[in-house]
Amino acid sequence: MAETLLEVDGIETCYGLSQVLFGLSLKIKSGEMVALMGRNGMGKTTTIRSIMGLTPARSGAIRFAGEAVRGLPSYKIAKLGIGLVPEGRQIFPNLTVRENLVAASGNRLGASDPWTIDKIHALFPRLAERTGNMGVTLSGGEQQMLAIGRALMTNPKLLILDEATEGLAPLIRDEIWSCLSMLKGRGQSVLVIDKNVGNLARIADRHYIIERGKTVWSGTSEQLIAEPDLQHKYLGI
Amino acid sequence: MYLVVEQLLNGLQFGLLLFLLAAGLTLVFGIMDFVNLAHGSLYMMGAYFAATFVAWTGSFVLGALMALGATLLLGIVLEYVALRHLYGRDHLDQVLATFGLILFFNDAVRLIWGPAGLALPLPAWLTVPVQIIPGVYYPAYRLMIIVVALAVAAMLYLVVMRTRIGMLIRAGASNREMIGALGINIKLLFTLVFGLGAALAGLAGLMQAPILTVQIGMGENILILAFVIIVIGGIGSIRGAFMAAIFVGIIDTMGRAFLPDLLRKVLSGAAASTAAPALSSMLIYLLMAIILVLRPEGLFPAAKR
Amino acid sequence: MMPKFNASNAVAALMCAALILLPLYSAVTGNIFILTLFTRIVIFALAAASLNLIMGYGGMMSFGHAAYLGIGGYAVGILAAEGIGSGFIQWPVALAVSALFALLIGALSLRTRGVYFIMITLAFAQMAYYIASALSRYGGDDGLTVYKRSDFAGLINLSDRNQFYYLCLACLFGGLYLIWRIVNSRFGLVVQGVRSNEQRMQAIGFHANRYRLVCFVISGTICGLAGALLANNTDFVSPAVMYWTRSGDLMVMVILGGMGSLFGPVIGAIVYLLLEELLSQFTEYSGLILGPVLLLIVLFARGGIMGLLGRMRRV
Amino acid sequence: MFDSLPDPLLRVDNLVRRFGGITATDNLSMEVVPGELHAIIGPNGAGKTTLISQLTGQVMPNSGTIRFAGRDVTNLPSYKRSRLGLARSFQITSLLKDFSAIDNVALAAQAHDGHSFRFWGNARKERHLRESARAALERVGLGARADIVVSQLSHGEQRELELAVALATRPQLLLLDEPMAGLGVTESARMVALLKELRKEVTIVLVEHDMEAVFALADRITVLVYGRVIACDVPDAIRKHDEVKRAYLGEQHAVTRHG
Amino acid sequence: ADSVKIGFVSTFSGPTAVIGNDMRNSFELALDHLGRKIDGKPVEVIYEDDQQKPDVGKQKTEKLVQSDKVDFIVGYIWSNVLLASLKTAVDSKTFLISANAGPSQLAGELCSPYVFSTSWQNDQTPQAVGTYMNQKGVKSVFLIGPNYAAGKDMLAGVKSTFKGEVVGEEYTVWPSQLDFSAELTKAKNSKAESIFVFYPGAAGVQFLNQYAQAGIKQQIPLYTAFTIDELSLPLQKDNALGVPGAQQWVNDLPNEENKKFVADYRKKYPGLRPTFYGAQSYDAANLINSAVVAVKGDLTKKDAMKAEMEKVNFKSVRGPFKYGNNHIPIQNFYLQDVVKDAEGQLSLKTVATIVKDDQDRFHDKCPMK
Ligand SMILES: Nc1ncnc2c1ncn2[C@@H]1O[C@H](COP(=O)(O)OP(=O)(O)OP(=O)(O)O)[C@@H](O)[C@H]1O
Ligand SMILES: Nc1ncnc2c1ncn2[C@@H]1O[C@H](COP(=O)(O)OP(=O)(O)OP(=O)(O)O)[C@@H](O)[C@H]1O
Ligand SMILES: CC(C)C[C@H](N)C(=O)O
Ligand SMILES: [Mg+2]
Ligand SMILES: [Mg+2]
Repeated sequence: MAETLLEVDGIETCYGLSQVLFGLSLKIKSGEMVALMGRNGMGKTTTIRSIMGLTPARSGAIRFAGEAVRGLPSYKIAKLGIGLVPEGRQIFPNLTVRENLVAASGNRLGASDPWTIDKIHALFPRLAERTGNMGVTLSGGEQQMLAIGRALMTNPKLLILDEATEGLAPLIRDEIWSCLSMLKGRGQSVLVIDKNVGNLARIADRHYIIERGKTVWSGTSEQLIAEPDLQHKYLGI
Repeated sequence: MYLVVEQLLNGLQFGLLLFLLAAGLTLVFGIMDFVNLAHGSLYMMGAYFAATFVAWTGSFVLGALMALGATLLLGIVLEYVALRHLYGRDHLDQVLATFGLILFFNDAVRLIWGPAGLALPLPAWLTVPVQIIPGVYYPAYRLMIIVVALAVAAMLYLVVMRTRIGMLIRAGASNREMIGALGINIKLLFTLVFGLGAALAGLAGLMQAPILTVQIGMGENILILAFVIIVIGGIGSIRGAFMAAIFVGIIDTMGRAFLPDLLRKVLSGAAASTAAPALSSMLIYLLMAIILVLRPEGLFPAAKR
Repeated sequence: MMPKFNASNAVAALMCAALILLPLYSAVTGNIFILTLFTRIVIFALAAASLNLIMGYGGMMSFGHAAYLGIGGYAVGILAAEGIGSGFIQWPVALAVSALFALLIGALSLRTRGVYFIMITLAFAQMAYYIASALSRYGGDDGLTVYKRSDFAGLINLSDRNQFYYLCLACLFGGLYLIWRIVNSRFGLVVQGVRSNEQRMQAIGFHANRYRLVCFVISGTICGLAGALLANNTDFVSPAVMYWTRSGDLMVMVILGGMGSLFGPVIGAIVYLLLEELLSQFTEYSGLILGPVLLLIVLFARGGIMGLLGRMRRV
Repeated sequence: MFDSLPDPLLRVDNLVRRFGGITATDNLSMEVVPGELHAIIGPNGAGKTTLISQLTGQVMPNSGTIRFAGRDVTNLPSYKRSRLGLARSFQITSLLKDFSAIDNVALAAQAHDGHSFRFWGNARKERHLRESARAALERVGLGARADIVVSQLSHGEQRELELAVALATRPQLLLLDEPMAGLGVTESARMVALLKELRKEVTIVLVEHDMEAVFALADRITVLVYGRVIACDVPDAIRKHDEVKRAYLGEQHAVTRHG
Repeated sequence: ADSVKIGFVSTFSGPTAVIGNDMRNSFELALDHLGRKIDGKPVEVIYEDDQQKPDVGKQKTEKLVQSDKVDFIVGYIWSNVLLASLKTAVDSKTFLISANAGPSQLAGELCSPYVFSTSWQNDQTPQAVGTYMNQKGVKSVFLIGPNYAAGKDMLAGVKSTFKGEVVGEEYTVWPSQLDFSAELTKAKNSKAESIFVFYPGAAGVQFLNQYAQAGIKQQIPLYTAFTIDELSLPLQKDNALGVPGAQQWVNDLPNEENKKFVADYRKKYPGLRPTFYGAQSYDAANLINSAVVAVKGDLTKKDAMKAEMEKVNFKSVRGPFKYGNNHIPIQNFYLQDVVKDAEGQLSLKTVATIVKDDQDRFHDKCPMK
């Protein structure tokens, strides 16, 4: 089996005085695609913010690519090879589409076939049409495309997508899913949050379900599909 | 006719001097979005450093270079010790903190250099008037200010608008968290940019020192003009700041040159003498008010560049 | 609302009590100057409180608030110089002119937002400053001495230190009460909502600028009152009260004390002006202390002194 | 569904809006009749949000007219349209972040109530404002979170609050810009149920990329591509529309039927 | 009282703090010379900084009168600061001795029994310059000065005596305007035969710098009042060479008091040289001394002190002078020039006496007789 790329072990995270994560753990192996599921407000985004060091975890351990990263500033964590498509897109409004991509570009880990602006444009032709526009003027879906493109431009070892298909048209959404399958095919590790359980079950290898800041279930896609009451209990389906 | 040409040139030169000061502020305030009232103090420090180093070394150029290095360093230290904690904060917190720095620097300078102010003498080759068109002489040093300001404008525009560093600075100003999540050490970058801004303030201070002397509080009134320029031009727009600086310089100078005579035609002598300097100083603010009423985001709003 | 008991309310209550008892202290100790000093502080506290109304609650960062100090002051000064000494004329005129000026510059300035608003209000205040400097009949740059304080037909004697102090204090408390009612009223909530998210407020049916403008005018009028008091206190008005550094001082008082808290500006005014006065007593280099103190307050006390006190409740 | 369409509640004629070189709304005309739930779908960047913004007045059209309830509202500012009964939710959440959830909604109720130039009484103690705000929160499932400050609500909860705010103005026409976006599966289902209930009371225009929801809810669907209407019909017809399949739906949604 | 309390209001911060410092230095020196006692009583001096702002000066005056209850208030560099502070001092019947500022109002309608000057009335010095320009046969002049009380007095002063044509008159914003290029360009193009300026403190340095750099120095000669002094000279350097000014006191005036003053000043404050500001402050201390001694320390005898001061019963470093009805000195004015002295430093030198026993032109307007 491939080596572990990311390991989160019993982290606890708070916003000010309110604790959100209560000893959450998860693991991603190299080349694996893992989904994080749970209802609104259960702590999915917080988990990701803790991994990235944006909202540092108060206790527990986080290892990425063999290094302990809890407590490191977020840029150092990102430099180790994590690319983030954050919730709410967070593109740079005062940069053009092209500048958003260029600012992010980098191939720190020496990927053999790195992403380029042209490849992003091929993936999202809409962005090519808007290349000189300011980020702030893009439509919601265009911003989402840009956020994905920007994360890819860092050529990460681990790609994290937090609701990356929110607000995308069905066709594009399908394209993103097939793009993710394609990336997975190339050995890209992915951590994904999405509400589309059907698609996740189809392409992700393993799943974690979060409930009130703890992982309450984990297993493979087959196991997930095999236990419909699980979905009912935790995801409300 | 010569009078008008010469006054225009005075205005241009004054405007470009303002631009020099505004240039560093554009970086720190326009682009990094940090309201730094202490920019005027750095300007003052630049002048004091230059006067001190020029006196030590006996060379204008060498002393000026050392002063640039010193303000760069001072800016970096200031940022590292205090100001970096204020980036994400409300503008008004920044106002209060840097206002405190003004008070501090003014008294620190008085303690170190005394209240008298210093002189920064020019080398002989810069003190002669130059004939620019037949019959019109212009002080060589003022011409040099024009040249330096143009060079700074070009450099700044290229770095900020055309390089990846510039993009990162702009991106970091709008969303620090995200730029960190992309693997960029924004703290370090901002420290360096702040230092550069400080060095530019120092440059402005030392450039104007031979004309206006070196004294405590020299940065305060002119700082407001620098803010005026940046706002008229559109915050974050270097091109805007440049145009606005020239505009303000010329309006101000022309007002001082011609308004008194105009006023004397309508008012009594004494009333006109009192009113003229006040009203001509008012022109800049009138200009700013008019521009902002008509274009609430300045002449070149950064988003629509 | 019954105010909860916590550190900041306790300090506010103590402060009010101290302000009320101050003349007693002054009489007992024979220290007249402390009364003079606090008269000034109370007047500036009123001005700062008015600025807090638009800045702390309305999100309108006016960098030209000192203009109203000048306008209120010149209304008194000019009328006095022209032989109209009655406060029943001077003061209403001061308030009316301040309100009008606020209406005019508010209407123009509110087209802009953020730093642009800061700068356009600065521009108008500077224009007022230079216009006052241009009035050679009223002293121009050198200012205008007010030889007689406003005359209220024997009702109250402004030249009596104690009476004048209490008048100023009454104005301050009245102003604070008014502001307190306003910020909790329907109008006040709309103004604060507009500060928070203008687009949303427009979309649910509020004409944002109309509320902003009314708030701006109320604030300017209160500050105009402070200006009338100030002219009587110093027996002198000059353009300098309108200069941007004065507006900056007012801002500093508000931020120092705590923006958006009712008593914040009062504490800010007291601390700032007292520090200035005390430090200059024992060192010539007061900036070396005052400057870093301001910096430290910003770094370690978010929300100014009131913010700091507010957090003490938890510990 | 409607044999003879009643007089439209909203009528848009030849609307055009350009941004620099882009024509975001391209000579667009459409109608919304009272009581219907009218969905607008289309690829990203087709101009749906821009259209909503023109209807509610955040964006002014270059040309064309908008009539609402028999009145030309093309040049009215947004706050006036809101008072006429047009309410919207925002695709990118737009709330009063430093206010509690209930204050957000109560302010909307206050706007509908008129009389906001009251300077004296304590508005947070006005019972009818508080009560109608609480009711709107309960409706979207945020009853228990009423006193939480918005910035501390999760993304999904904020999306629900968006709707509550729009509801509290008691609109005649509710324009919803992607209300499901950011909602979890449970919450989406709850939202669909809520919209099913709401459509009995108020006319709704729904912009949404969640096709399950759209096909479950819509009476009619308008499809925008590059700012133009390429189709406007009942859901079944849209599902089969070739051009719509090609430009927007893809195959998956065209073939599978959802209830 | 068992001590003599003196309040001293001057500028101790900002660019003109040098002037305040010089005044304080000289005042302290005078106290040293008096043995730090007046009529056997210890002297307490409270220095207050007016920041060169009228409102602050007024506030500080108020503090001195109300809180410190001083017996005398001394100082005031700036006419506008003095004018703002005057009412407070006069209302409280505290003696005010202006050691510099001499606004025309003070000499005229606002004169007061409680106010004395140890300097001059603003117009007098420039009047002397105007007279000197007449002597030199200058035909026309361009006037430049700051737009405040003293600036207006100064330019009016030259105009009242100068017989040639005034081809232009420019006022600049005070004290913020530092760049005079527009005014210099106008002066140059006006074809005036001479330029007169009044720019005290650092502004004087800036003006001379810019005047030299613009190359006008070679074309149009400059006349000044209060623009070149021992404080600005080290910064003006050669730019000041050959630029004349007038003064009622110059460091080389050959009387014994002055020699002692200058020598002891240089001893007590190494590296510094006294200025007219200091000389006037030194005189102020001695004026106070004379009054207190005359009433044998009974500071309540205000009338007697006033009467004593009117007699000028002390030896001024400028040489003997008298008071006019308005308590402004009637005194000589000298032409001063910049020269290299024995130590190789630039210094000021008395060249000639321009006017003798000059009385200001506003004394008729003063109701005191
Ligand atoms: N900045 C914040 N301050 C305080 N509490 C917060 C903050 N952000 C989130 N929370 C709270 O933390 C909890 C978890 O939020 P989180 O954003 O991680 O949820 P999520 O699972 O990503 O939900 P969603 O699907 O709605 O995005 C929520 O209850 C939310 O209210
Ligand atoms: N202020 C603006 N300046 C320039 N272009 C703009 C502006 N606003 C929108 N656009 C452009 O207009 C087009 C339509 O945008 P709009 O937001 O209406 O799309 P949308 O249909 O809502 O898309 P989505 O489904 O992705 O939200 C987009 O291409 C966008 O880039
Ligand atoms: C420095 C001075 C000579 C000033 C002048 N006497 C004044 O009143 O301001
Ligand atoms: Mg989330
Ligand atoms: Mg949209």
